[in-house]
Amino acid sequence: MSAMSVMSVVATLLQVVAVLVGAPLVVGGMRQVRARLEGRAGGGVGQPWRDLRKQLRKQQITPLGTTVVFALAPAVVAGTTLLIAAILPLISLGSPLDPAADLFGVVGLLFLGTVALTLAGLDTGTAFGGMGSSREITIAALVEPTILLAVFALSVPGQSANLAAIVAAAADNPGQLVSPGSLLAFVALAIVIIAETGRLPVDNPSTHLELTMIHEAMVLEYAGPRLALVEWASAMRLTVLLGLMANLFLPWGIAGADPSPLGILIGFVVISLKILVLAGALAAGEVFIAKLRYFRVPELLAGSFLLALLAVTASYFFATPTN
Amino acid sequence: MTQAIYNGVLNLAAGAFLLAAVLVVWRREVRAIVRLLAWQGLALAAIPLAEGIYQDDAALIAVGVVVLLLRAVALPLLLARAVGTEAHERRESTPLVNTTTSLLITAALTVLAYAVTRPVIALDPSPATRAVPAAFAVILIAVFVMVSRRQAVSQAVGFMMLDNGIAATAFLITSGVPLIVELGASLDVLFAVLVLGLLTGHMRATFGGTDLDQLRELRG
Amino acid sequence: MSWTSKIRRVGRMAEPATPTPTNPANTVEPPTGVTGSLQLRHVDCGSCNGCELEIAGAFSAVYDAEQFGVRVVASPRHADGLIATGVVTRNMHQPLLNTLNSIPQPRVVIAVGDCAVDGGAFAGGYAVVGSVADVIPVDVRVPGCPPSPAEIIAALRTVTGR
Amino acid sequence: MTTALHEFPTVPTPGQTLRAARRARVHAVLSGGLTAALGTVGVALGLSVIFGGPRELRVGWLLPLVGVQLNLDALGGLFVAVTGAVSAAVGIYTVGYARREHLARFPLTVLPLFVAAMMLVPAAGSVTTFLLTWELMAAASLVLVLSEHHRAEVRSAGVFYAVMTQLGFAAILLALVLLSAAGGGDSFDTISASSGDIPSGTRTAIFLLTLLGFGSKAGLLPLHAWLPRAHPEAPSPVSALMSAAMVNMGIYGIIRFDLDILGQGHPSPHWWGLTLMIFGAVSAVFGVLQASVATDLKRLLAYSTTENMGLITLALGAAALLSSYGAMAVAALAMTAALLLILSHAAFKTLAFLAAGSVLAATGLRDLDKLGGLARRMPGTTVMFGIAALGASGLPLGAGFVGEWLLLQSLIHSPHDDTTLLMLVMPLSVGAVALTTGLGIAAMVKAFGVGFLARPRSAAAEAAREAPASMLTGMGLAAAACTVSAVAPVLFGPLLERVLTALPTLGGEAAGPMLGAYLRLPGVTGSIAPGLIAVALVVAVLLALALARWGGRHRPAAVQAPLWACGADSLSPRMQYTATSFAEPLQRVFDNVLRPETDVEVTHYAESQYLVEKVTYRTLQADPVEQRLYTPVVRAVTAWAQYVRRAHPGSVHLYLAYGAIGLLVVLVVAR
Repeated sequence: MSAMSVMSVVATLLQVVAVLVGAPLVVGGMRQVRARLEGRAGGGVGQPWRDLRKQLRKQQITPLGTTVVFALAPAVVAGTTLLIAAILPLISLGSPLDPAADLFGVVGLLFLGTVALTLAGLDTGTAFGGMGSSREITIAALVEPTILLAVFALSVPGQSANLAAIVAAAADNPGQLVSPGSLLAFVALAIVIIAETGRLPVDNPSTHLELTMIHEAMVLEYAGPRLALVEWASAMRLTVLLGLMANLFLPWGIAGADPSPLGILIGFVVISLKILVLAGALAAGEVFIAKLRYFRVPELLAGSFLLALLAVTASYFFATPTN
Repeated sequence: MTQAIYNGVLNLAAGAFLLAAVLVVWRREVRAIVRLLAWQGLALAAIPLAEGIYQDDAALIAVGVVVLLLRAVALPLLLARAVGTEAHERRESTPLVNTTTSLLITAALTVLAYAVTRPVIALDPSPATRAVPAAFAVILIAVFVMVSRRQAVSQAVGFMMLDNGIAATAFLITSGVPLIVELGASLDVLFAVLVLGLLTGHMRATFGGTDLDQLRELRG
Repeated sequence: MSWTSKIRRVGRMAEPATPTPTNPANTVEPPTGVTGSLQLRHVDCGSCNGCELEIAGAFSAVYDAEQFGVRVVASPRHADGLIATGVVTRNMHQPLLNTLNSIPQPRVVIAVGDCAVDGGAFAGGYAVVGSVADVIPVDVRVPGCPPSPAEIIAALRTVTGR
Repeated sequence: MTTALHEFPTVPTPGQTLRAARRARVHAVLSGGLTAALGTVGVALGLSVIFGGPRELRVGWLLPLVGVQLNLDALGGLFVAVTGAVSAAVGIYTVGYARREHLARFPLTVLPLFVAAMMLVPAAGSVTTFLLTWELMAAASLVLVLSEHHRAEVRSAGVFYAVMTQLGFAAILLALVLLSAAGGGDSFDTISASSGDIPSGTRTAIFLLTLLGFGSKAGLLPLHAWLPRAHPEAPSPVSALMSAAMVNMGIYGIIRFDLDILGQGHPSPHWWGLTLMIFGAVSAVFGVLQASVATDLKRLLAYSTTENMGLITLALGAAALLSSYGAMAVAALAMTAALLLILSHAAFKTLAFLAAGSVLAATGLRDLDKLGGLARRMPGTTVMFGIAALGASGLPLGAGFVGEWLLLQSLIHSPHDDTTLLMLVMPLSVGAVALTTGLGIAAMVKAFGVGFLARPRSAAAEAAREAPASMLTGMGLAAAACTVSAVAPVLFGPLLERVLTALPTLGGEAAGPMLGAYLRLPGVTGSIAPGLIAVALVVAVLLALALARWGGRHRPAAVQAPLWACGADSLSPRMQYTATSFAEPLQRVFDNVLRPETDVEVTHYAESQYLVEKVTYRTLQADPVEQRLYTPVVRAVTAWAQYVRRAHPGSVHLYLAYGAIGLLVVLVVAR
C-alpha cells in the first residue's frame, strides 16, 4: 500500500516485539497487584519471565497417541496472537497489515487460536482435556454474538470495521466516546475480553482443582517449551486485547499513519501506560469477586449481549449530528 | 456550558440511566438493586441539572437538586431500611423468569422503545429528545421488573424505576418541568415508598417474609 | 466499601524475607539453571495431613512461598519437582512413581516430614513400602514432625536460589 | 458394511465372486466416470455461459404442445457450474466408494441421471420445462435416498422425503401456474417482460408459494424436517450431491422467481426481504443449534446445511430489503455474499460428506460417540475433514470466512438515517449471524475433535483403514475448491461480477465489491486480504516455533510418555469426553429451545441407600420443531385418512361407480 512507509513498518515491528517482551510482565504485574492486595509479598513482576525461561529449558514430552494437532496448537495460538499484535493499532495507526484484516478478521483470528487449543485438549483423549475444551468452546460460542455486535457498534461512528478507521474516528471526535453507545460497547467488550482470556469471574487462572478449570484443563498435558508457548500466548492475548480496548475507547497518544520516531516513542509509552493501568484495574477488581458457577456464565454473557445490542441501537439512534 | 458538553452530559446521563435499569434486571441481590436505584436517581438528576445550567434556568436547577436529594439519597435509604435481614429476603432467589430470559426480554423491550419513540423524536429532533427512547425503555423495563419479581422491595424498586422513567421522559420532552409539578410527583412517590415500607413490615410480621406469592393465601 | 478498608488496614502480612541462602554446602543447583522459579506437584503418599497443613501454611499470606518463585501446580507436566509427604503406602507406591515419571526432566524431589525422610512413626508398618527416600531418589530432605512452614520455605529456597 | 452382505443368503463360488467383483468394478467406474464427465461438462458450460453470454436450446418434439425450452443465462450458469463441480468430485469419489460399500447397480445407474436433472433445472427457460426437470430431479434423488431400502430408517426417511418434496412441488406448481397465467406465457422471458403488470395480490401469492416450495427444498425452517433424515440415510456420495448441490436449487428458485422475474416489474415490497431474512435467521440459528448437539456425524452435517442455507437466505433477504430501500451498493454486497456463500458451502459440504462417507465405509459408524482416533488410522481423510470443518466454522483460512465477512459487512453498512426497520433488523441479524458462527465453531470442533482426534472409542474405529486413492482424489478436488475460496476468492471475482451484472434488479448496475487480493467494498471503507492473512499467519506460526527453540541447547531430549492419568496406571478410552458430553453444556444453555429428553436413573444396593450400584444417564435429542409441528399434522391426516377409508370397502364395483359418478359430476360442472 502507498501508505506503507518505513516508519509504520518500524512501529508495527516494535508493537510485536513489545507485546512479546511485555506480555509476561503485564501478567506479572497483575499477579503482583493481587498479591499486595491480599497482604502477600508476591513473586515480583519478573516472575512469569523466570517461569518462561525455565520452561523453555525443560524436556518436551509428547503424550502417546496425540497427533500433530497437539504439537502445533501452541504455535498456532501464539502465531495468531502475534499476527493480531501486528494488525492492531497499538503504537501507530498505519500498520501495513491494517487493510488486510479488519476487526471481524481479528476476532476470527482470535477464535482460530481458541479452536486450536480446544482441539489440542480433545486430542489428548483425557477426561480433563475434553472437559476443558467443551467448556471453552461453549463460552467462545456464546461470546461471539457479543463481540460481533460490539464491533458493529464501534464501526458505526467510523463507518468502517477497519481498526485504523475506528480509532482515527474516535480520536477525531472525542465527544462520541462518552456517548451511551460507546459506553455500553465498552462494558460489553470488557465482559467478553474477560471471558475470552479466562479471567475471573468466568475462569480462575490460578486454580489447582481440575474440576473447576476451563482454560487450564485443556493444557494439562503440555510440558516444557510447548507449555511455555501456551502460557506466553495467553499472556500476549490478554495484553493485546487490553491494548485494543484501551485504544478503542481512549485513543489519545497513538501515533498517526505515517509516524515520526518521536511519535512512535510517545505511542509506545502511552500504550504501555494504558495497558498497565487497565491490567492493574482488572487485577484489583478480581480480588473482590469469586468465580461464577459455570452455568451462570451464560447469564453474564447474555447480559453482555444485551449491552452490545443496546450499544448498537444507541449508536444508531443517538447518532447526534456531528457538525 | 458549551453545546458539546451539554450534549455529552445528556447522552451520558441517558446511557447511565438505561444501564442502571438493565443492571437492576441482571442483579438478584436486593441491596445491590437498591444501590443501583440510587445511581439511577443520580443520572436522572443530571438531566434537569444539565438543562438548567445550559439554559441558565434557576428553577430547573432547583428541580434537579430536589430530584437528586429525593431519588438518589432519600428514597434508596428508605428502601434499604425496608430490606429484611434474613438471608432469603436479601436475594431474589427464584425470580419468576430466569435471568437469561429476563435479559433477552429487556433487550426486546429496549429495541421496542427505540422503535416506538421514533415519531416523538421526529417531531423535534434535539439532543434532549434523542435521549427519550432511553427513558421510555426504562419505563417498559420497570413494568417488566414489577411483573417478574417476587420480593416486595424489588417490586418497590420497579415502581420507582417506573416513576424515574416517567420523570426522565417529562424532563427530556418538555425541557423541564415546573418545580411544583415535580415536587408533587416526588412527594407522591415518597408517600408510596413509606406505605410500602409499612406494608413490608406488616407482611414480615404476618408471613415471616416478603415473598409476594404468599399474598395469594389472602384469597378466601 | 468494607473490603477496601480492610485491605488498607491489614497492609502487608508477609514477613520480611531473610537473606537468600548462599552456602553451596546445603544448596541444590536449580534443576534448569534458572533461579527463582520452581513449580511443584504435591503427592501425599500416606501422610497424616500434618505436613499438608504446614505446606499450606508455607503458601499462606504470612510466609508467602510465592515470593521466592515457588508455586504448586495441578499437573506434573507443568512441574519441576515433586514435593512428597508421608510414608509410601502400598496403594500409593505406583501412583508416586507414575507422578514422578510424568514430570519432565530435569526435576527435583523434595521429601517433607519425618515420614517421608525416614518413615517416622510408621516405619516398618504392614501397609508401608518405606519412606519416600527408600522408593525414589530424594534431592532435598525436610525433617520434622511436622516441619514448620519456615523450615519448609528454607528448604525450598535452597532449590530456587532466591 | 455388514448389512449389505446379508442380502446374499447363498454362498457364491469363487468364480462367481470374482466375476461379480469385476462387474461391480466396471459399474462403479462407468457410473462414477459418467457422473464426473457430466460434472466437467457442466462446469465448462456454466463458465462459457457466464463469460460468453446466454445460450438457448429449444426441443419442440420432446414435450407435446409446449416443447422443452432450455435457456441458460449467467445466474443459471453459476448454478450449473457449481453443480458440475460438485458432481465431478463426487463422481471420482464414487468409483472407490461404490466398490467398498457394494452399491447396487440401480442407484449407480440413477446417479448420473440425478446429476443431469440437477443441471437441467437452472437451464430451464420455461415454466413447463422447469417443472419437468424439477420433478425429474426430485424423483431421481428419492430413488437414490432409498438405495439401502432394506434398512427401516432409510424407508422412513424415504417416506418423509417423498411426502415433503411432493408437497413442495405442489406449492411450486401452483405458484408457477399462477405466474405463467398472470405473465401471459410459458417462457421466462415473456413473463419477465410483462411481470410489471402482474397484480400485487397475485405477486404476493406467488411469493409465498415459491417461498414454501423452494424453502422446503433448501431445508429452511419449518420445512426442513426431511433434510436431517434423508441426507444422512442416503449413500454418502448422494448425501454430498443433495447437501451441496440439490439444496442450492431451492435458493436458485427463490432468486430466479422472486427476486429476478417478479423483481423486473417493480421493486419488491419491504416485507419480502424481511420475510426472507427472518426465515433465514431462524433456520440458521436452529440448524446450527441442532448441529452443535447432534452426535450422528452425517446428521450434524445435514443440520449444518440447514444452517448455511439459512445464512444464504438471510443474505438474499438483506439484498432484497436493501434494494427495496434503494441502497443498491450495499444490496450488491449482500448478493455477492449470498453467491459466495453458495460457492463455499458447496465446496466444504461436498468435502465434509465425502469424508464422512469414507469414515462410514471404513468403520460402519456415523455415531461420533463411538468414533475417535481416526487421525492416526486415516490421515488423508482426517486432513480432508479438517479442511471442510474449518470451512464450515467460518474462521479465517476457512472456506466460509469471506462469504460471512461480506454478509456482516453488508449488514453493518446498511443505511440508517431514517429507516426504523433497517435500524432494528440489522443489529438483530448481526446477532443471529454471530450466534450461528459461534455455535458453528462448536459443532465443527466437536465433529473433528471427537470424531477424528483422541483415541478410538470402539473396536470398529480402532480397525479403521484409509480410503482408496479414487476416494481421496475426489475429496482432494473438493479440498482444492475449499482452499481457493478460503485464501484466493479473487479467482471467483470475475465470475461473481458477471452474475451480479446479469441481475439488474439487485443492484447489479451498482459496482459489486472488488474481489482482488484485497477485498475492497465500494462506497464504504472496509477491506480484507484472506491470502495475505494466510501468508502472515504462516510466518507468525513459524516465528512462534522459532521462539520455542530458544534455550533448546539446555534441554534434555524430547520424549514420548503415556498420558497423565492422575497417578493411575492408564486411562481407558471410555474416560474420554464423547460428543454427547462435549455438547452437554450447550444443550443445557439452550434447554428451552432444544428440549432434550434426559433421564437420570440411580440404582442403590439393597443393603443401603447410600451405596450407589449404578447411575444410568440417557439423553435423546429429537428435533423439537418436528415433534411439535409435524406430529399433530401427521396425526390429523392419519385420523382423516382413517375416516376416508370407510369409503374403501374393497368392492371393485363400488370403485367403478365412484369413477362414473365423478365423471358425471365433472361433466355437469364443466358444462
